[in-house]
Amino acid sequence: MSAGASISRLVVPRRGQSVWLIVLSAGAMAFLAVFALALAVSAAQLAQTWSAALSQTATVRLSAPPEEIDEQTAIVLEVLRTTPGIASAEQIAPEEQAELLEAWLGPDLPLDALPLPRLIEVTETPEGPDRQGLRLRLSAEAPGAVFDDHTRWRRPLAEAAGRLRAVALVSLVLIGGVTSAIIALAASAALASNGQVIRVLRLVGARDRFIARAFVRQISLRAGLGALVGTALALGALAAIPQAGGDVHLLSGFGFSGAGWALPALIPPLAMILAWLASMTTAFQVLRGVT
Amino acid sequence: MSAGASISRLVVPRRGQSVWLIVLSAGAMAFLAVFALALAVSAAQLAQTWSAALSQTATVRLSAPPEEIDEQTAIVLEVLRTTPGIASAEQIAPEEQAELLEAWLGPDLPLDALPLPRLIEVTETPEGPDRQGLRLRLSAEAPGAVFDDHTRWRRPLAEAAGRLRAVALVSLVLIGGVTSAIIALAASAALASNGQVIRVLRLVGARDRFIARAFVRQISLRAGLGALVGTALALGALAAIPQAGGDVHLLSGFGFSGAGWALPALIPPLAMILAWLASMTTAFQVLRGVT
Amino acid sequence: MIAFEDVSHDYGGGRLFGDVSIKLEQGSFHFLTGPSGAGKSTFLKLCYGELTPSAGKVLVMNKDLQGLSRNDLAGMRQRIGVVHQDCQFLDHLSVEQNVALPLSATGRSVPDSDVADLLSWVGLASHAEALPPTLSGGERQRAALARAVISAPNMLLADEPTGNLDWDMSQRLMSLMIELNRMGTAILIATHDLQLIRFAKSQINARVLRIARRKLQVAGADL
Amino acid sequence: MIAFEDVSHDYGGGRLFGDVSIKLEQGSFHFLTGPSGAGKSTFLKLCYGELTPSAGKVLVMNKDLQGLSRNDLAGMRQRIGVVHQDCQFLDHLSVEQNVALPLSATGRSVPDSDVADLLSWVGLASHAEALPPTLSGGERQRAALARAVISAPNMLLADEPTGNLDWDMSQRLMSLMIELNRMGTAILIATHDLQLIRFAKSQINARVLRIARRKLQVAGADL
Ligand SMILES: Nc1ncnc2c1ncn2[C@@H]1O[C@H](COP(=O)(O)OP(=O)(O)OP(=O)(O)O)[C@@H](O)[C@H]1O
Ligand SMILES: Nc1ncnc2c1ncn2[C@@H]1O[C@H](COP(=O)(O)OP(=O)(O)OP(=O)(O)O)[C@@H](O)[C@H]1O
Ligand SMILES: [Mg+2]
Ligand SMILES: [Mg+2]
Repeated sequence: MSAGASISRLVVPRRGQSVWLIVLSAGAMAFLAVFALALAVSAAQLAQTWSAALSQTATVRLSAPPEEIDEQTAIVLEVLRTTPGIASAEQIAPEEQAELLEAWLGPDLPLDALPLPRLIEVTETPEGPDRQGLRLRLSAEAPGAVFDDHTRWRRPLAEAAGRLRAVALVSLVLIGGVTSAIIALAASAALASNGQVIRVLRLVGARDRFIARAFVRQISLRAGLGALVGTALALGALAAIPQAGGDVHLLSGFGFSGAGWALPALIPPLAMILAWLASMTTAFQVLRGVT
Repeated sequence: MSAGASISRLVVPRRGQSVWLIVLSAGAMAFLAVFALALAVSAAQLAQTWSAALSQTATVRLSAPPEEIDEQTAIVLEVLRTTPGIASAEQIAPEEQAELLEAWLGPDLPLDALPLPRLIEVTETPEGPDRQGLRLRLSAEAPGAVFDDHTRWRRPLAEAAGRLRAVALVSLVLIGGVTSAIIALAASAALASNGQVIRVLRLVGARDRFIARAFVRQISLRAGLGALVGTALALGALAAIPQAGGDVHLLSGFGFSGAGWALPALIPPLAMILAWLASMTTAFQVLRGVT
Repeated sequence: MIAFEDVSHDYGGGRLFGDVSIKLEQGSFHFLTGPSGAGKSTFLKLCYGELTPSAGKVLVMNKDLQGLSRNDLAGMRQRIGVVHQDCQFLDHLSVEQNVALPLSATGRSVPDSDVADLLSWVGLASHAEALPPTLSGGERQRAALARAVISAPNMLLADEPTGNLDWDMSQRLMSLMIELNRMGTAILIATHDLQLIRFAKSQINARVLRIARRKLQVAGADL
Repeated sequence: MIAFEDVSHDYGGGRLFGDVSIKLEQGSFHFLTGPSGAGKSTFLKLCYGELTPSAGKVLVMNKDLQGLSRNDLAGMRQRIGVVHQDCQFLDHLSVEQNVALPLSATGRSVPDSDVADLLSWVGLASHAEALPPTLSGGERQRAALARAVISAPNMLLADEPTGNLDWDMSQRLMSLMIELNRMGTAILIATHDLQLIRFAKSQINARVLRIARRKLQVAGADL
């Protein structure tokens, strides 16, 4: 048995361009896969950042005569507190509000003297509230309250991030498919160009399983090796891309972060499994064709 | 001569997996190249949109005692007009300003009675002004004027778009390099697995040029064919991706638009040229090795 | 050993031979002759299942070849030694490893001394480490014969095993095959070398089959 | 035609033959014999430049082969017909197209009638459309000979051209080569078939070279 295993490693020629073709294409595909993966991960992260920054906050603006404002504020806060989908609601302190307005009004305006509307910052839960219902309740209970959920800012950003992630995922699937196809084809090229090896092995009474195993082992090892090198190179290239500084919060840096770096480690074993499946299928198909 | 040309088409076997390998890998690479190209084009467009929306506008806010405000406004406008890098400067009409403030202050505020600062909208030329110098001049001539160029919004967006474009371009270069390598390797596999063809042709006195031409012609035609099919499929896939609606302006749709669709038409001829160079080099290298 | 029952064969074109019924018994010695292109190699390929006949049945060790699975066919081939007309080897393995292949590729152990003995008998002792592409035409044939007999098969099928060999070496190989036959191996040799047939007949009881005019005939003592 | 000047050859290992000086004149007819592995094929490969000698010079048509560029070597080969011991073809072209290859692959025109005549002379008229892998061993040799002579070469080098052929067909091919020789083609045939040599010597003035004990000897009338 051990002699059989060792000879099965021997019977397939080690050299041959088609073998290098497998290493190279697996490596190239792994390289591209790492980039696509990084794009997908970054896009997902981006979408999350944008959601967190924009989608889960809203503002309620309340204008009312000065004598009613405190009462109405309490009513609005109560309404918000009892609305499912709202995590918290807090009145923005007058100083903070003044700061926000300074950009438009300048520091000299006597804000204290003005009948400024109250601003209430609302944090939504991930599911979010029933916005239409909330608006109706607010207009019934506090006619001066206006609910603003930043929709016009949020939608395009979320859509863009989603589209980017979709493109990256489609690319990943494509790369996987193309890799399998190339490896299957390279396997069948390797087998076809070794027609003499197969004929000789058949002649001396070797079983199909033995012949297939020898080829499949070699092809999937090469594919795994290629993918390993390709992944390593891609990770090196990614690490070399300068990351954005700390003050950038709207678009995070391209690449992996933290535990995300472990994700591409899946690529080489995955490539090996793909190669194993592709070459196994091809090998038995070719073997059935040769007499 | 015509017999020679036709026979050179004959001498290389039509079938063989390594030939399909060339078609498939050229096709796959073209497919990915189209996507990377689309990403690059979209990123460039994105960067431009964002630049146009954000980077070329700025605001000057002017606070001054009511009796000086008209005079100072004139001074500021004069300063801006004489600053190189500023395309235009216009005072925002009070009604417009009121609209902007409504979001924060509500509609009930007696804006007319307030000593609101003046807002001047500035449009920069593509080169932009010397911001530091402009700030100094403004503080000297109109101490109540503040120049706000939206830097903190603009920088991260521009950086993100730039990074996206860089990734896409790197991917394009990578795909080109990998394609050439795969085609060169496939060419040398095709030549190596046709050792008998080369030996026979040598034996009957065929010249190296004749042998190389036969192989090179076949390989580059296959690569061109593969790239053509891959490009067509990729364009089909791109066209099938639903585009963003008209109201999205911050992030434009992914893919090509208008004349941009002509860009990927360059891929198949480019692939053929790459294949021609790669297979030519490889062919003569292999031929020098075979006796 | 091998029995043909009403076997005909053609390659889609004209018929090569028809209605062949013959039994090659255990321990028998047969020559197969006939003009070039008559179908000698085809006959041999039918014997070990590389080809299936257009009509009729081929039984090897009492089993119909057509009913055999790929695995059973492989098992059967382990008991038949074959020398192809175009001797093919694994070009990246040494002559020694190629000769040992019928044992090593089927998980059987390879006694080094057997391989060395056999190689020196066929005059290839000094080429044990050589790669097949560096062998001369005659050396390939000798290596192919060594490979065919290393596993002590029940039957040896040899297609023109001496086509590229000088007379001395041909005699030497023939002696080896006669020796194997005496030890019980059934032997079938396709050849056009009448001198070789005469040499064998002088030493052993061999029958001559001849393919001519689309028929398989058993030749008399007229050679 | 071909001249060897003090030629020795070895493949890195032991020397095959040394100090060979011989001239094969235009219109001459030579046989080359010797035991298997003596170096007959090697000698032929030296003649048409597939190998370069370890020492000494090989002149073909008064040109030193070692000084020739790849292009000149190709041009020279167009005037030498070669039958390899292992006949290789372009497996995807028909026998007819393979036979015509020496002309078509060098831009010369191919008279269809010549190809057909030649094929029917070597008994392959019915296989003109066949693909080489479907040919029998002897049919391959005949196709290879046809390919070697289609371009009316100045010199024909044939390595065991009748190894897989029956005696009738061998005689027929030998007659073809004798005919070519009478028309001026120099011929060198490596063979171990003494009967064939005798047959040729009965019809034409042929000399026999023999490689033995690392030397090239010119055999006398002792065959
Ligand atoms: N795969 C095939 N397809 C079609 N025809 C074939 C095939 N194999 C062989 N033939 C034809 O069948 C005939 C017999 O071939 P075979 O190889 O059996 O002859 P043979 O008796 O061994 O001849 P030789 O002595 O020349 O080796 C030949 O004419 C050959 O062209
Ligand atoms: N490329 C090579 N490398 C190393 N040794 C070689 C090479 N080619 C041939 N030989 C050795 O050189 C010797 C002579 O080979 P060659 O083919 O010339 O013999 P030959 O006289 O034609 O024999 P045969 O009659 O068997 O064809 C053989 O022992 C062979 O093993
Ligand atoms: Mg045969
Ligand atoms: Mg030889």
